[in-house]
Amino acid sequence: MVSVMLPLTLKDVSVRRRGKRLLGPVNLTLNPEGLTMIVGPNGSGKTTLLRVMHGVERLSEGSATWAVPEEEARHRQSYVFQTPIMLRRTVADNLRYPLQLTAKPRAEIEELVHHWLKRIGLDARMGLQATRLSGGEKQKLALARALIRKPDVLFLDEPCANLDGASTRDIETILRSALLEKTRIIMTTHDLGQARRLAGDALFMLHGVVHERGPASDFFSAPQTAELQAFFRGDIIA
Amino acid sequence: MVSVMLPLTLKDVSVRRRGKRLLGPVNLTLNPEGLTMIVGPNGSGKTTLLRVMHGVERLSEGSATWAVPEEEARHRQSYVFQTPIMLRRTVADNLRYPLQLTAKPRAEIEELVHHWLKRIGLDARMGLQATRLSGGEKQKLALARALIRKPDVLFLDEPCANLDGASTRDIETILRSALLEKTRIIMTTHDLGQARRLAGDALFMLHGVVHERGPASDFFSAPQTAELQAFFRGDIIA
Amino acid sequence: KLAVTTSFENSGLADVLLPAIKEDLDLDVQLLVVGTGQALRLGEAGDVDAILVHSRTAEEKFVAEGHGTYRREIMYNDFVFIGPKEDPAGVAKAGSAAEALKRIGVVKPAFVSRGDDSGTHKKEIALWQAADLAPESFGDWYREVGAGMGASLNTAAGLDAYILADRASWLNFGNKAGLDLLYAGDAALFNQYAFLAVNPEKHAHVRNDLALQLEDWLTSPRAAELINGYTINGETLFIFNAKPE
Amino acid sequence: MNDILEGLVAAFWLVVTFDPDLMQISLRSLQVSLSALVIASAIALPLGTFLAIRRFRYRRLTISLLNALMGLPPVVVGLIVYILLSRSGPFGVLGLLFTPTAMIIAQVIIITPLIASITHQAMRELWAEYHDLLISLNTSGWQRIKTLIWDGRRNLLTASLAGFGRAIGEVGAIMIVGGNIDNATRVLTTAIALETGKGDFALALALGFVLIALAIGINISIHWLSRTEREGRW
Amino acid sequence: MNDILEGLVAAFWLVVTFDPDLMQISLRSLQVSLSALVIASAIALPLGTFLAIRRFRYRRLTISLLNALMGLPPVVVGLIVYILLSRSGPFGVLGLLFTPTAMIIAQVIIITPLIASITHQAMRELWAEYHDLLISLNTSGWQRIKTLIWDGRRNLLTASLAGFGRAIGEVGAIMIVGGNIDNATRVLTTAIALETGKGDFALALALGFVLIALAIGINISIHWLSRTEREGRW
Ligand SMILES: Nc1ncnc2c1ncn2[C@@H]1O[C@H](COP(=O)(O)OP(=O)(O)OP(=O)(O)O)[C@@H](O)[C@H]1O
Ligand SMILES: Nc1ncnc2c1ncn2[C@@H]1O[C@H](COP(=O)(O)OP(=O)(O)OP(=O)(O)O)[C@@H](O)[C@H]1O
Ligand SMILES: [Mg+2]
Ligand SMILES: [Mg+2]
Repeated sequence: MVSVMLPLTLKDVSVRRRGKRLLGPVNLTLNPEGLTMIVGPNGSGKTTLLRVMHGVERLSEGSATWAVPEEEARHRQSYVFQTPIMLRRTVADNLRYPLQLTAKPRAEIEELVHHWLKRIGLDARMGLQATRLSGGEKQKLALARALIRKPDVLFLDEPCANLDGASTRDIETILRSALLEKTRIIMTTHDLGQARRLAGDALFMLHGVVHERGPASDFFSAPQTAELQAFFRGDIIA
Repeated sequence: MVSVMLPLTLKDVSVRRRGKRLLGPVNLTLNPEGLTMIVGPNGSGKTTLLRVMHGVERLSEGSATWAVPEEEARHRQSYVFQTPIMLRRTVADNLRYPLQLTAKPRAEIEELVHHWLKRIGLDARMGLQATRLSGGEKQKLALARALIRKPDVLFLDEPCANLDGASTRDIETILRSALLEKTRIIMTTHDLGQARRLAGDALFMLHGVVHERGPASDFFSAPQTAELQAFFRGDIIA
Repeated sequence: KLAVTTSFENSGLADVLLPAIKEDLDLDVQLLVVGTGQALRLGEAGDVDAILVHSRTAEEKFVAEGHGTYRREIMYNDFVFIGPKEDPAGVAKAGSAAEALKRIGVVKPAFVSRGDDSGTHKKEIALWQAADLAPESFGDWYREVGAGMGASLNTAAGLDAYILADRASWLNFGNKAGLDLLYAGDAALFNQYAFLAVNPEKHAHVRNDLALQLEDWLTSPRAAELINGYTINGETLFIFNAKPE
Repeated sequence: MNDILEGLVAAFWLVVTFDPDLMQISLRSLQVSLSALVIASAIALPLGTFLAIRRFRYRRLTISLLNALMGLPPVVVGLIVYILLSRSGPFGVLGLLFTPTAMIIAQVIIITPLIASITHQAMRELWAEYHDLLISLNTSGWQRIKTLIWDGRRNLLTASLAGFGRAIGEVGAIMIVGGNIDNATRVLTTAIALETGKGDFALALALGFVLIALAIGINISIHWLSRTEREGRW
Repeated sequence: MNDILEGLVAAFWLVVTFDPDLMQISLRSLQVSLSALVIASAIALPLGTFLAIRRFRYRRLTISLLNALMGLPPVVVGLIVYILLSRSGPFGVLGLLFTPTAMIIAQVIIITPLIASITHQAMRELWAEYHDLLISLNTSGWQRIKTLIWDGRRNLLTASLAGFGRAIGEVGAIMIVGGNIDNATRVLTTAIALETGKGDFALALALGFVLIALAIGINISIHWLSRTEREGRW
């Protein structure tokens, strides 16, 4: 079943900090289905855009609206931050945390936690303080913590940046099966191979605005703007 | 001129935490020249090994010795951490910091700082709090802060994980020119393409030990062990 | 520097005397307001030049140990019994201090004792003994608060209790609440203040010259006039009784 | 100087002979200060955390006020509590004046701002770290406060210990509202003040040393219990 | 209750008439407490930071001790300083007793452990963050302390303000070593204690309100100057 939360509509969104415009103006509608991939050079505003959609970044202008009331929408999204945020608890407690917020029965919580610990290969680490995990392990844990809530919409900010090849493939498999269950995914990546493999449609961010957008088929094989062509070549864009 | 600090010799090195062995036993000698690439799955001990070499991780057993006295060796190395550590200062002050520790003349400091700000494309951000930079920008700043000291030995822990294609190429160029000036580089990466492009020799870490080692030519084209072959295929290794 | 007891400071007499001393002798007297015991200790240590207290036995001990050369009586005031206006023990009708205490001993109303070894406290103990009563054997109604005169009065006000106070402190006290002066006048209640200069042989740095100047002034007719003339609400507080040398 | 030595010796004797008076007032000191600490912590920890996480209009002003209240002079607190609890005051009917309860009330007022301020400061860092995650997980205000207090409990130790220290060493307020009544409201600090007034410095110091020893004992046992440093992050 | 109102009115009049006595003792209060604060901070900030970064054998014990010293009863500190500075004490020749200097010394002793403890707690977090980098850059111990104090200065504000609060509201110790001498060592708190003893609650409260207003004023101006919240991280 397609999520009733979408479409998400960004209208004239700008984010300014100390007089500088980091993002915008952005006008954008996200359809109910599929995976939207955001690419662009460092500092182009990908993270900021993702945060705006998720509602954790204060808007300076414009609005971001879901198809359902905001309070309801907030419950059904998960976000994996670019730098994983670990609660100062054990690995297992990090996974338990989002479930405990919703007063689920204990047995169900434990079952889910164990399922996901196994799924990301951290069952041997479950008693370890999450802050001590290796870079890649933290990223996997953050992703599992996001998925354990079974969100309708999932935001991922470079979820595979520190992952090895096998883990990356594994995560991609997880994402594909989530897509099949109609989870809406919006993610960023610097791995253009990954972008091609997963994207349904794609956005190219540059200097805080959406520079080019299109379905994956056209976007990657026939980029329209000179800037996106340069980006795919790996050239520096002025 | 080749650095007099090397070779670095690790002898029977182990790192244990709460009874668990995270690393070792490792016996290893690093020659004075070139770039050593460390690869391996998440949690295999790459970061731990790098930290041991740099001397920021407490050894449980064994020893790591440079060719010069420890105090001298410490001055000539730089390290870029997997999660960049930003001083809570402006971008420019972050670059200034290592130079200020050494009582360099002010004018020289400012010149170097401006050179590197330009080099990593953050001159427009120089007055911003470094903690507010985007993920990729932080990584570039951490790298510049490491290079600005002109170290003899440079440790890099996945320096390009959050970088876009152009920045990655740019960093690789910087590393190549550093190699020409005989800087010794030891780094980790999950980007096997990058590993192939840069490595002089390579190490494969697995479960805390050096599972395979060899010059880049053999290592990548003719991996000896089944595990390394599986790793290159992107398979999960038990 | 002169160490004085809290009750002297609370009387407000200092505010009259100090400016006059400044005028006559061009002397800035610095008052240290402390408990009697602490005042004596300050003198022993040579941290003050003289002390003005009211506890005869302690003073004589001070002189006997050579910390001061002699004690000079300056003036006296008197102690008064304070208690709740309703006066459940009927202290107001007593004929003597001893009788007043006996009445209290019978009715056992709340009674606040200084309990701090001060001159006032010692006097109170002596009065109980004179009334053939032993405070140690009293029950809960007898509260030893271990505090200065003002703090004890505050406590008594809070508890609606009886208390022995010096007249000066009582008159100057602002938090009278439900309390009233119930009995006064027995000669046993007189309270002698004495001046003791710290022995300069023990402490070379003390300003004995100034202390002596001050002593002369305090025993002079001018001081007598000021002390006897000091009133609060029309009541005389102190009676000058220094004997000329 | 001699007094200090004498004080140490006297303290030693008081303790080894299990002086019953000393036991009584020490226990009362502990009882009053620990009760005040528990109550104040129950107010101040959530309050300080709340101030760290919630942005409202007069937040900055509130924090300045809280910091300023750390400077509340105990004597003034004592006075105000005295006036409120006195027979003629609004809470006079409760008959709390000159009881340990009154002392606890005064101490709670004194240490709450201190604990809340330190809590606020400690929680600000942790909140900066957790901010995005807790907002993203759509936690309620109360859930955020609970999470921060729980995960930052090691950092809150200093806040509580500072509050306890201030409470156990305080004398000005409890002298006024407790009255230092023998066998009823006399605690270590008021006893010290009394002996000082009497000029019995050795005894005053002896009691002081007992108090300090008590404070050290409590601190070491708390540190030991919480294994603060063992669970350190590095 | 009336007393409290009267106190407010009296405070108002004292202030608007620029009562010269009030000015004098308020200034002396500020002078003593701020001097004590500066000296104590100069000791406690590096000390607390040092304890956060250096691991040595008795570190845990030292920290417990420091926490316990937060509970040093002011009266005891006053007594000890008195004994040391008294004419018959070891530092008697300096003639410091009953001077503002003596009061500053006593306050420094009282607030240094408090500031150092809060500093230690605040710096531990920052050190956990900076640890690897500063070790990697091969900084000396002193450079580390300087870096942490500088970058953590916003967090140290609470430490200093807590110290200032404790100093300005303190009365037990400075009463003993300062003597509350009119025109020489009388400060707001000792004046309050004096008026309380006289039973003049309205005046005592008035002085108390002046003191609180002073503390609030200082806190707000410091906050304003340091723009603590504006430069916040989010
Ligand atoms: N307060 C601020 N003032 C000025 N510039 C800011 C401020 N905060 C952030 N920025 C800048 O805003 C830009 C947007 O950052 P954002 O994190 O969205 O980039 P990104 O596309 O996610 O980059 P990356 O690929 O490196 O993660 C960055 O260049 C950053 O330096
Ligand atoms: N105190 C500890 N107790 C047990 N295990 C620990 C402890 N600290 C770290 N580890 C584990 O040690 C392993 C080594 O981590 P390390 O950071 O060296 O891995 P890595 O190869 O760099 O991984 P990545 O590619 O994800 O960065 C990790 O699996 C981590 O979970
Ligand atoms: Mg980003
Ligand atoms: Mg790593």
